[in-house]
Amino acid sequence: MPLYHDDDQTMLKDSVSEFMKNEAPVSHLREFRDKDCKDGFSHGLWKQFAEMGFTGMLASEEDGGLGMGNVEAGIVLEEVGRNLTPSPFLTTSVAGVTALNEAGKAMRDQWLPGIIAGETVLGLAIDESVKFRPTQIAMKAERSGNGFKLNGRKQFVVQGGSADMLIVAARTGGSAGETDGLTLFAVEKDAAGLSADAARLVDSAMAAHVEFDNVEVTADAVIGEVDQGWSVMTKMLHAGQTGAAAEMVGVGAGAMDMTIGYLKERKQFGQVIGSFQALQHRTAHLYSEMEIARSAVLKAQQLLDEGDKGAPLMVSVAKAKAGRATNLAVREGVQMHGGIGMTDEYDIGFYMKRDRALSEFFGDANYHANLVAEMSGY
Amino acid sequence: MPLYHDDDQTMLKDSVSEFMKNEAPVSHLREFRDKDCKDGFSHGLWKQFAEMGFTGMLASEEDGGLGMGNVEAGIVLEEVGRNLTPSPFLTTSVAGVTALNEAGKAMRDQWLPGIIAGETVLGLAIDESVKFRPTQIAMKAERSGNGFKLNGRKQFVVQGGSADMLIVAARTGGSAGETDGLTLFAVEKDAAGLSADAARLVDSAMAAHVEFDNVEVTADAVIGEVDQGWSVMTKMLHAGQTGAAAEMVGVGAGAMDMTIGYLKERKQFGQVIGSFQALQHRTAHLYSEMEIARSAVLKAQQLLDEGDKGAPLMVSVAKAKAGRATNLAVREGVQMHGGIGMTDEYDIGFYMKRDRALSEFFGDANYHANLVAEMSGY
Amino acid sequence: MSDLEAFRADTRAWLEENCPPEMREPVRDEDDVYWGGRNASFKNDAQKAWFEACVAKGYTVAEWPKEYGGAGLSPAEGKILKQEMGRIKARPPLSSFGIWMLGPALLDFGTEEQKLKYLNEIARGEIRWCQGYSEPGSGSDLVSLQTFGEDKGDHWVVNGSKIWTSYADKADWIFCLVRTDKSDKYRGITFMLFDMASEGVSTKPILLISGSSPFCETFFDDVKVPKDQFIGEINRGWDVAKYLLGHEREMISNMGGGDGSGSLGKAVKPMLGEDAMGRLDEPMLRAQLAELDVEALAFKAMAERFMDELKARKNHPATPNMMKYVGTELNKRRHELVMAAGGSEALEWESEATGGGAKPRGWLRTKANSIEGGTSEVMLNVISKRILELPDA
Amino acid sequence: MSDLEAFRADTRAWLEENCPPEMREPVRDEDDVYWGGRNASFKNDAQKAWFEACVAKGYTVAEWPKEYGGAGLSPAEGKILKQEMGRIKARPPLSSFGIWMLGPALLDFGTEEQKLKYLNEIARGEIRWCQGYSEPGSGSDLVSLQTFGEDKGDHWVVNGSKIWTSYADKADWIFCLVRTDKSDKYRGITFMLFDMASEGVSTKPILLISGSSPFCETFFDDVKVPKDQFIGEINRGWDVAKYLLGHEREMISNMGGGDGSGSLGKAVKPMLGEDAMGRLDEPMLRAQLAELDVEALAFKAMAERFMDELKARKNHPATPNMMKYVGTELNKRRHELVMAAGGSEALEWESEATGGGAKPRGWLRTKANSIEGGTSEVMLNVISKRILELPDA
Repeated sequence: MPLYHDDDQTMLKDSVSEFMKNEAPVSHLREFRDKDCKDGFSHGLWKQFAEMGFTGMLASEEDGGLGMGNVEAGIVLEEVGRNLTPSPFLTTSVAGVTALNEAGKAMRDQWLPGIIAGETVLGLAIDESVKFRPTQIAMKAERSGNGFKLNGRKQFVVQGGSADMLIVAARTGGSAGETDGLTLFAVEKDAAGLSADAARLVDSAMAAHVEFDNVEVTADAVIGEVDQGWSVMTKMLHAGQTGAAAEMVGVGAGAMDMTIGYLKERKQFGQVIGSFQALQHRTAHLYSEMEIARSAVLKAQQLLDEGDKGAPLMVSVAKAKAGRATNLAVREGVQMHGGIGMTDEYDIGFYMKRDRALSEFFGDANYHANLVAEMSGY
Repeated sequence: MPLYHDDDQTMLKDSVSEFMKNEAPVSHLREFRDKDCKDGFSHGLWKQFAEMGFTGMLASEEDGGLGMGNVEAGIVLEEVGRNLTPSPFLTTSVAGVTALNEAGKAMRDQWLPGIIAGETVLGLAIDESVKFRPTQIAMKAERSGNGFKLNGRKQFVVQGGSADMLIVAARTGGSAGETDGLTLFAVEKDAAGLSADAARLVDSAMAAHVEFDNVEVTADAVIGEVDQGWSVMTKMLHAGQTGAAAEMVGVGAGAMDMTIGYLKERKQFGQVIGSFQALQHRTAHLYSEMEIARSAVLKAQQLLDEGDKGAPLMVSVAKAKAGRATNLAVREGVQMHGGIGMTDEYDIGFYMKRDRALSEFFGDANYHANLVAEMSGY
Repeated sequence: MSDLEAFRADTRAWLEENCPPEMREPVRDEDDVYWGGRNASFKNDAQKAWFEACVAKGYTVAEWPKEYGGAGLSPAEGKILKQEMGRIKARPPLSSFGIWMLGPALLDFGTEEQKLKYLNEIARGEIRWCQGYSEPGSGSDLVSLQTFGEDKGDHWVVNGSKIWTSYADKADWIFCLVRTDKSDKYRGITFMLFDMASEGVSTKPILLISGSSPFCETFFDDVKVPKDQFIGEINRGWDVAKYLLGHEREMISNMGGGDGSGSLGKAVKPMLGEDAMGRLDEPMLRAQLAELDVEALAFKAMAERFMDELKARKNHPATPNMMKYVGTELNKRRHELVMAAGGSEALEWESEATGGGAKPRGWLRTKANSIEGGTSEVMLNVISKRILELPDA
Repeated sequence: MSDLEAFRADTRAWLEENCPPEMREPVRDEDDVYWGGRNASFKNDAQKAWFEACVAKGYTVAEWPKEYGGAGLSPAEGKILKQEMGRIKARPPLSSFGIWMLGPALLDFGTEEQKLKYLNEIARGEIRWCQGYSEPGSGSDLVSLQTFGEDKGDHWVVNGSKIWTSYADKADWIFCLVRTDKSDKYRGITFMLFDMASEGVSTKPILLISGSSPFCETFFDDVKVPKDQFIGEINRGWDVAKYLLGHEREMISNMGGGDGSGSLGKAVKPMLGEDAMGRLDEPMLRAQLAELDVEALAFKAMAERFMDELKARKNHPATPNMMKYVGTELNKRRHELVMAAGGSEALEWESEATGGGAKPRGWLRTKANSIEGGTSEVMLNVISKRILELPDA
């Protein structure tokens, strides 16, 4: 498969791009931020995502979805990133659906229709400390009657306050540091003993600290196999990581384009500042970095879709490289805008904020670079 | 003490600068390189160093030296660096004399007069692997009669082939990784069982692999206390590290000045290339980096001379920062010179080569940055 | 005992007696800083006592001459006072743009009459000043400013607007660059002083990406300024401004890593944990923190050298530009790592647990460091032209 | 079975039969590379057999038309041949600037007569070519070249000198930019071809900081060049040169990290050891190696995308400039880390144990990557102007 978008994908990209530009540009984010909306996204827009067919892209046709892959999801995410669109697409339709695709038919029937219809939102309850360390999960799920009793705390559960269901990673065996003994559960948000405390993030998204106080779930709530949650979780995380990387590429490209536009307009010392060679070289370097990141992300998407055994390495490369490149894009963006870039009134700061949040999501560039070293054997 | 050279030091700097420029400029290095000289330095020049009073700067006045400190030695080393002067000054008169200052009177009387007279050269036999890891020394010195028997291999013994005496770090107790149990020995180069195999380095200096095959030394050969060599060695290494950092600052400043000179001369596209803003900003950044490095090195020298307990941290900061900054200076130097900078005929490449060798000497920037983290407790 | 040693002993005793324990605590919020001015009030008695003791001793502006409200200390004595205050962590008794910015300009360019009036007011914290340099659109090209003062004989009528005027909404007076001759870009600017209570002056706070800020936009609508309220010469205000910019950069140049804020790696280790080797349990981050510590400690040495050389007048006059460039870039880098170490918790923008998002707001605020007071790009231009003497294009 | 599948099967069988086992070993030194030319000799029978088999099949220049000595393969077939040769690690049968540089220019700009003659000679390895572009003093500003061809009716008389002419001392012919009109910088250059055995041509090898090199200085002292030995049009040689520079950058752009050289961290671990956690026992270096791997693998993806887009003609025409910039900078970075990992042993310049200083020489050689074929600075200029469309000053 050539490493570029084929004709269908290019058409999809055009229509997604048009949609986001019209329905959910940066002004949409600003509006929701200024409204102090407690969900952090628009349910109306989420419905529109459904009408466009985005919500169920990754669900199988058998389950009512489109049976598409990570390349297609990445196309949506890049535009989401470019427009800083707030939505539960990454958590629900990319990571969440990827996990549910590994679940039994009953669970799929329970959750996928609502997701596909743009009515259901999922949250991912993975992190237990300030950094992403999935193998270190310690939260307990003890056998209790026919099911399990969950106790513990999760944090950085994006959209955790508005989610209808949380995918919760907990330990049914083993101990922190091991991959065996982890189990994934689908926990409904109104389960007794579950409480979520939502906090606004720097990018205006909402993320919750979630407390599990003897939350009882039946054996049917298990996604995949008991103690073997690592395998489902890995699939879910790879989709989420690649998706976050794609969104970051959109964020970086959006910030870069806005900055290049500014460089062509803004005058100082009687010259358009884009004519200053020092800024030209830095911008050209930034462009190169973004192109490398974009290539790595597309490669990771393709390898994941092909089920290639090299995919995990490339997923980490993509998340790490997108992290480094987009961080550069937003830093250069604010700096090259000068004073105006520091004002809330101007949009470039939003890009810096979204980049910051995405960089932490599913492991930051440091986490993934370290994984690359580990996977490479050193 | 203010953090700049006082009047005496400024006078010293002027006279050293004049001396190096006249007696040992870069053409001197080239001449020795082209001669394929097996010592890697000029014994005649070493005599001149003695006449100038450099060789015994750090020896006490009681021992016939000048009783100066690391600041003064650094002044000589910066000019050595700037002129790429090949000499045994750093190993012999800085690190070596610092170690000998901790020795008993008999040993000082044995070695210092020759050093001060510019007749004696020392080598430091520390490294046992390709990287500097002094705590990992494993070479054995076993008790044997009244003295010790040394067995093992050392490498990167700069001027080890021409040295009259080697300062050898070996283990009389403890095991690799421990600082207790190390002992420093003064071993004469014609000791039975000692063989040195000299190799030319990238910067045209000579360094030896040294083999110790049952080399017998008496108890009088111990510098400091048996098993407590770490404390003498630490002093020696700190002087060597700070000295190497000072020399690197000279190398970096020399490369930078040569490059700035070239930028003001070379024309491309009808303009002096120094007028291109992209190069101006890179050069201004480089200048800033060199000034930071210079400040760190001076601070380390002063703290060492004051016996301040903060000295070790600053020594590592100085070696690390000088390493990073000078590496930048030589890379920018070659790149900004363009094709001509790649030719052996032009001097800028010599700066890159010397920087490379100095960066490895007494621990590279990575080694010292890691030490900074360790000393800071993380 | 040398004179300086005696001075140190005296100072130590005086501080012991006059600096209340509450004034030796770190500054926690804006309320802990005393800015003076017409509408100022003290947070508590300790703040008031400390301020008044310092005013009486001349220690709000210790190195200024006594006749202008200072204590007339020599640079060496001034350094000792600073060291001794640092030792007991004494808070500055008075924070003031009058002290930091206007004062130095007055000392150099003011008439004796101006010095006696304004410097004493500043020293006693009676008048709070703000600075009116930048304008919307002027940016790095400061001399392109458009605010115009029309000559009306005994007064000017000033129209225009300024931006980035810190605390303009709280200041009593402004020192302000105003164009008084449109025919000459550099030699057509006057350095004016006027009362912010004048008719026609209004201010509007600026919201930053980090949240609310002391910065304002300030508007002048037919503001009358008497013709004797300027410093230096009419149409030669750029000389004063340039001098002050250099001075400002000297001040700013000490921030960022050289502020004794200590090892970030050490600070975050308890939160992030350690690995089996006792190292911070984030190997990549640890490496970045180690490099940061190297940079920060090296920069601190340069800041010390810079201050020492400054006192001995050994600096190249453009050195503050380099210090400003390096210091602000380093501070941005530090805060990027604060965020990386803080992880998801450092993303929280308003939560109580995070002090209302202190980390992300602090991080975003640092992004202005390399813009305000001269961008990094302008600093690099200055270094390359004035220090390295690279030619113009 | 599709046509392409059939072609793959045939190719595999043909290679199995015709590529001797010795030709499937990695290239160890210069002798293992066959460059062809008048004075060429084969290192061994296997090299000769493999070369001759390829010539007969048209596989020295597989995608060139059959009438010019190629096999007339489609791009898809060409890719399969490359993949299959890669699979068995077959060496290229012929290395040649004729194939890489002159050939593409001839295919685009040559007359039918020129193509038939020169391309066939190249395909059969009969004539070894070198390139005469740069001059001492011209540097990045290539069009400032001074070598002059004086029009003498039926021939030019060429005087001047070229630099960085790789293997000029071994080449049979040169393709060379010569000024034929001094009044027009761009439209006064002719792309000439001539025999290096002509009277008045001399060469001198250039010693690099990395040691001896294939580069030469080449001098022309009244060299007669017949008036029919040029490509394109007289005085329009810059068009051909520009086309070739783009082509050259395409080739160069694939180097550096994307060459399948694998993880450096993994390679150096056995030498440097591991810590208690099984990590490379140099924590700072490990972090740098991890970043390098990220960069190298990401670059490899970009190189793949670039080649795929190139085949589908989807690239911006200036993309090779970006590839060249990124690839060469990455390669320099890789070799800095090779040196850091190699430690003191990697400093040895001549010792046998270090392969005669292979590491330091290789490291120093990479420093030219970002200079030769267009400096990184020129690449950044091109990206900013042609791709990002930033304005001229």
